[in-house]
Amino acid sequence: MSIDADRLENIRMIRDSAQAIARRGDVRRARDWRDRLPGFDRAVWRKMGDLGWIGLRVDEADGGSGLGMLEFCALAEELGATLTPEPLVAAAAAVRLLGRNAGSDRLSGDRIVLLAWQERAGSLDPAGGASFAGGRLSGCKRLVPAADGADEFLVTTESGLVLVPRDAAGLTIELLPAQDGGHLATLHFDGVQGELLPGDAGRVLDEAALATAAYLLGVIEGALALTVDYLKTRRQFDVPIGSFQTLQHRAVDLTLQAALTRASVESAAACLDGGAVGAEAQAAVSRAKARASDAAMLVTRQAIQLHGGIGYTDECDVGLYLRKAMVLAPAYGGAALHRRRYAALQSPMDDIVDGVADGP
Amino acid sequence: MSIDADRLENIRMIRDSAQAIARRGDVRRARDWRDRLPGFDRAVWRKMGDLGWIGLRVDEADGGSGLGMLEFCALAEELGATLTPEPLVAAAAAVRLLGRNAGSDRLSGDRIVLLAWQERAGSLDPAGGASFAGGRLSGCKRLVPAADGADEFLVTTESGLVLVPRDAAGLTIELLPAQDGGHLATLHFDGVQGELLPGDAGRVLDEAALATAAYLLGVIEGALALTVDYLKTRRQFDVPIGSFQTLQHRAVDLTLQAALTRASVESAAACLDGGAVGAEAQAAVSRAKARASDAAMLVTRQAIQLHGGIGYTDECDVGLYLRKAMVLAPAYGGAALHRRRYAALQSPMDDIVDGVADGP
Amino acid sequence: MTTPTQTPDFDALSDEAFRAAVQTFLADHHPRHLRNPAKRLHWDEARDWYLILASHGWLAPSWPRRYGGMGLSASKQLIYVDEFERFGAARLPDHGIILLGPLLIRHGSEEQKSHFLPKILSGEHIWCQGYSEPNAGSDLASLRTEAVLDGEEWVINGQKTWTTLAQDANWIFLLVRTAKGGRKQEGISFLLAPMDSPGITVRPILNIHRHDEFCEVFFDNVRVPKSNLVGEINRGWSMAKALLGFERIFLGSPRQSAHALARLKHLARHLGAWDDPVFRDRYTQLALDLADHNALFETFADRLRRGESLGADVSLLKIHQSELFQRITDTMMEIAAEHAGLLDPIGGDRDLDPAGLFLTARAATIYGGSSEVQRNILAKSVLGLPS
Amino acid sequence: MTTPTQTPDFDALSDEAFRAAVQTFLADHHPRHLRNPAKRLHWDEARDWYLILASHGWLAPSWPRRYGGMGLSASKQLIYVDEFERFGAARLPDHGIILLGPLLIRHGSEEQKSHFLPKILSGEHIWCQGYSEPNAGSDLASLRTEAVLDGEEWVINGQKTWTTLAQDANWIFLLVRTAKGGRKQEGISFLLAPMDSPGITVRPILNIHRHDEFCEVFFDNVRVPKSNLVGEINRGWSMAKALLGFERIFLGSPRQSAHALARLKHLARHLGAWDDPVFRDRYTQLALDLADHNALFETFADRLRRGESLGADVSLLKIHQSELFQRITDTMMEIAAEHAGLLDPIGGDRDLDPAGLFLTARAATIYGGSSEVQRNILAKSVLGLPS
Repeated sequence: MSIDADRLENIRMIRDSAQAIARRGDVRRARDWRDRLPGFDRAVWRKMGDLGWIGLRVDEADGGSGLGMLEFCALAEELGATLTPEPLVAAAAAVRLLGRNAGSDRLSGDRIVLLAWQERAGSLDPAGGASFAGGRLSGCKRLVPAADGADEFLVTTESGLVLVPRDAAGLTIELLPAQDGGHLATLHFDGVQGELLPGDAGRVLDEAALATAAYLLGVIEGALALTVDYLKTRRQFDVPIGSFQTLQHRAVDLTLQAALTRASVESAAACLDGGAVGAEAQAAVSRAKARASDAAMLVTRQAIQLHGGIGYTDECDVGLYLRKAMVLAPAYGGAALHRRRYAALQSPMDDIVDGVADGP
Repeated sequence: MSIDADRLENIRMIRDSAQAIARRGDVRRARDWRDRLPGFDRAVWRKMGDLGWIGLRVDEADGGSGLGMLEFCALAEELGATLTPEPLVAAAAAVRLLGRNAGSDRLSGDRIVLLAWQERAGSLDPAGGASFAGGRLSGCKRLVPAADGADEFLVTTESGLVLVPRDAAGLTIELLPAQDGGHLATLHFDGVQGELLPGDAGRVLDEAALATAAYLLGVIEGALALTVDYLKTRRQFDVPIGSFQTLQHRAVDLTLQAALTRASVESAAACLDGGAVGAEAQAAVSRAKARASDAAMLVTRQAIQLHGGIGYTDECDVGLYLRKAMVLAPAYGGAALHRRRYAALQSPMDDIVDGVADGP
Repeated sequence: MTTPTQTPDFDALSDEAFRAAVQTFLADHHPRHLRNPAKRLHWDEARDWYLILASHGWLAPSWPRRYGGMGLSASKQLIYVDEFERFGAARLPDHGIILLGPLLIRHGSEEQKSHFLPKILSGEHIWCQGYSEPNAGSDLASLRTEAVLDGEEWVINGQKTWTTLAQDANWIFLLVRTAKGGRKQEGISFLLAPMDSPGITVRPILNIHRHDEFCEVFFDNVRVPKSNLVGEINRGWSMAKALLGFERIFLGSPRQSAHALARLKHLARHLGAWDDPVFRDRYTQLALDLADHNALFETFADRLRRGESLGADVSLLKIHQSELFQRITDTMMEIAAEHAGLLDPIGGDRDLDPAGLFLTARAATIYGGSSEVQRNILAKSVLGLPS
Repeated sequence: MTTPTQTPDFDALSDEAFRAAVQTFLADHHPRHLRNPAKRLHWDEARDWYLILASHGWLAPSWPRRYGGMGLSASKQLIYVDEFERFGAARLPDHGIILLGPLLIRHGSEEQKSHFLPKILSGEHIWCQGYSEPNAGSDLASLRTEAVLDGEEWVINGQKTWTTLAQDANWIFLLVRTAKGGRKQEGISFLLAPMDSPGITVRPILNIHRHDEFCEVFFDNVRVPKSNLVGEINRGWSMAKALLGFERIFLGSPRQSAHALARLKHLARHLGAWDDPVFRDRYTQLALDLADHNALFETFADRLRRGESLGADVSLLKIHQSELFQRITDTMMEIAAEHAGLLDPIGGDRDLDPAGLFLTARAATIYGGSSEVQRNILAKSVLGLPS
């Protein structure tokens, strides 16, 4: 999956531009927006539109940036490293599904559309929960992030996608507070008028799962950087605690998990960018999301432990990383779910494994 | 499970008497008998008879010592700590099943009878593999330890127990070399004349499983003592390697596993001695054997690692502990099998767990 | 303020009868809404329960009867704590009862005993503990808060942290440095101070639940009478350390993990994971770990029942229980799917709160001596490994 | 002795064409009975294969063509090793090819190069490596075998250990102490010695498989010419360390674990565990770990392909691969039931040998730098944590 130099340079530029919103490790915005509706900053959202991030995966012909998953993942990783609260993954999924209907106001950030696809926790099926008949949408979609800040929702149904304004009659939004200080909403549709659009969310959900894995990679790296820094500066028993071998080895193990997550996410992105579809693409995504979810929980848990007492306080930033991991590790499928899906698919490693088995 | 002082004193005496055969940690006899038939010392066997060990679980009325599982486990643990090669568990199971037919020559060690109960690897069912009809035994029993040194076998069948002399016509013994330098035999019966005796091996197999767990506890403690001693004496980078915090913490974790194994084995023994039968007894045995098997593999593996290069050589005793664990961790059911059995039984902890669930 | 009644002679009861008496007492008297609280109770919430225990003479199980305690044997103390934990009884602001009381009884002057002990039992004095400092977490002995004798008064300057519920307390007992040089464990003394002393400032710290369970306590020229010194000057360290003998077993009690495992089972049934063989295998391993932990706990309890004292190896219990508790809540999080990221329990059912219990469990391996420090101690004092 | 033919210009081939060429070469020439050997081959077993490779000019992939090597780019060396491992090609007594050759090419005199390199390629000289010592395992730099210059000869005294296949070698290259005082990494020199020198004694060590793969080598007043010094005196340490740049990636190759995972799958099918959901979940986790390891390996390989050199972080690969290999064989043992305790493969099928592979895997975290030492290095040099 060697990447050519021009593309690497582009990816570097996207990463740099992300620093314009917050520098790596600076989680003050994330802290400020906790428990405040809508949970994110609309001005920052418009800036994201200006930078071409919302439509990053939308074709250039449709007004988007037309970039690949490697670019999207690099961006999501940077956002994760600052715990950026804006709902980029859910919005990017929506405009990508809208495609030529995405429209300049949505891509610019003036209008916020979020994908509402999930019937229930622990499922990856976008078809259930809501039905569309006679021009009316009924049912329920759950676990929509940042819904209070949305202007519209793009709702998946068995009949196709349905675009619904946030203030449509018959739509009730119930906000469930989340561990990261944001909310996950349940949308109740009671005969809501909406616009039916063609489209299949399957592939886009995989892209969103992978982007979430990349965001978690950023969370991992942010938590790890904070922790390694703490190990270097905090002193106990007259020495920096980072000189204790047990803590050193644990930091190395967490670094290994970060490295595996990066390799997993980037190889999955390259796989998708390389044109993989169907089982091959799904297996790559499941692998990356399973790794990222498990690693994010492990690293942030251990980050608390390595901080000791201070790590258990609300004022220490390390808890913000843990709470974000608690929300995103299960989003778009947690580790157990993706492990099951991976096992059910023809694993790409099976060839390698079976190939070796042909012994003499 | 408080034990009264007299009994504790008895158990201490049994432990002391075990030192007469080999002192804790002295594994020279185990090394000497590797790959030499019959794999153990018949003179030592007679001494074990003299000490009342072979019939330790046989009623006093039948010529045995009439002691409980706590005593048997204490003895087995001591034997494990010296990797004693004599097949006490398989012989004690046979004479316990023989009961009033055990006979003084078997209890004294003059005549060696071993239980042959297993049809195939990974099973706890004593009924399969061999059948008895018209006074003739046919079929196959596997994985019998130290069979080359036996004078007779007590064979489990659906019809009952069948006692067969080792030199009976139609009995073929195939020896499979084992990792500990002994052998596990397959006994092929082709219309062998034998004596049918009443008895059900079920309970005795549970006792043998528990005694094997106790033997493994001794293996764990032997390997751990050797390793802690090595950590104190071996120097690298100008200090004893036992001063490295990572190795210290690992040694503590292994010590914790040893402590859990002891608690598990001794509480199971007390449970059986207290009259538990059926599911309660089986659950206690499964718990102890699952713990002992897993802990023995963990501790002996880590003992190799903590010894470094020298641990990977044949001349280092630590490998003998590992290889004994490889043989006995799966014997009478390995960890996975006993975990499954435990789950299938009404777990004694369920009461505790369910009791707590009655919240307000 | 109620005054405690004279306590009955519990030692006359058999262990079984005493266990039944505790169960009956809890069933009859414990306020229903305080069972299994999600967080540590503040004084205004716990007060009624405190006074109920006080009025029946059930507040101080370990104190001798002549000081108003229950005078329980080790065996009965184990039963008392076990039943309280099994019932899910609310934990009190109990530093006066568990820590200060026994220390005063052992090291305090007659005046200190007769003045302070009754006020603990009556609820008039609620104590907090000032041991930890910001730069001396696990390395407690390097504490720097100092007290200087000025005439008939100690003048205290410095800062304590992790002081549980200091905002509710009206008295604090604290370790202070009264001499410098030499081993850092030397030169530490044990002082008592009213929380309303001029110069004391309390700043609550929000924990990861955003609950104000801990505080920082600042001392700025706080003056207390010379007589507020407990025991000998510069001997506070060993006094405070020795205190934590018997109680250390309770840090390894199986009840917290048993409680969590019950919640895991309940959650798995609610979410439909109970019949998944992969889940069940993990659950079974956790159940086995709990059962073996219980067996190990009992071997230490047996030692206490036989009148033996516990060695450093009792820390094995704390390490295993705290890590088991965490593994149980980790498993909850894995099966909870998106519920793991929500702030409130599933459907408002407090028994279905994976995220809350998971966060609570984070503290178990940190407080009461971190797992790392416990392992250091075990390696040296039990295994004899070199420094 | 055959002399190597002039090697073709492999750089003219595309990576794909080269990969195909390696596959064809192996299929055509590798002795069938030597595939996936259960143990390290002795010279008498490996000799034919060594000479086949030599006669085709395929013996030394990393050496420049002018010295008789294949002159492969980093990219093609990765392919070469990958295909050899995938095929299960037998490992040669290759210390002369992999370690000494590149060191001589970089630091040797013209005489040394022209004398020794052809004899490596012809199989006339089989080399072993004398680095480790009994009291200097992980702490290699504390080695004590010393060489003293006596006129025109070095006189060597001391002992080496873990010398792989020393009993088969006719030459040894070794690190010796030639100066004392100062940092222990200084004062170490690199010498060459014939194994038939008077005073050299070889004692094979049985490993845990009871295979004589290693030896102790004793030096008792062994005399070699002054000209057997390679490079500058007292500079041997940095020379030997620098050598292990490129090759370190192969310690983290995914092939060993891929091979083991294939065996695990085969074993599970044979034993009927394949359809057990609990097993399958564990297998899937291992397969995911392998796939991610493969991805991580490729990121390091990409760096080499771009002409970058690898930093200390390449050790992450070795740590993960060796521990994954062990977890795979641990899983084999868990499903193997009583077969785990037998000495021979199940039914004599070499692909069903859980115990054998489990024992082999024990070495992975010890040799080539133990996992503990690798973590020490990573903590300091990659994370910058303090000593």
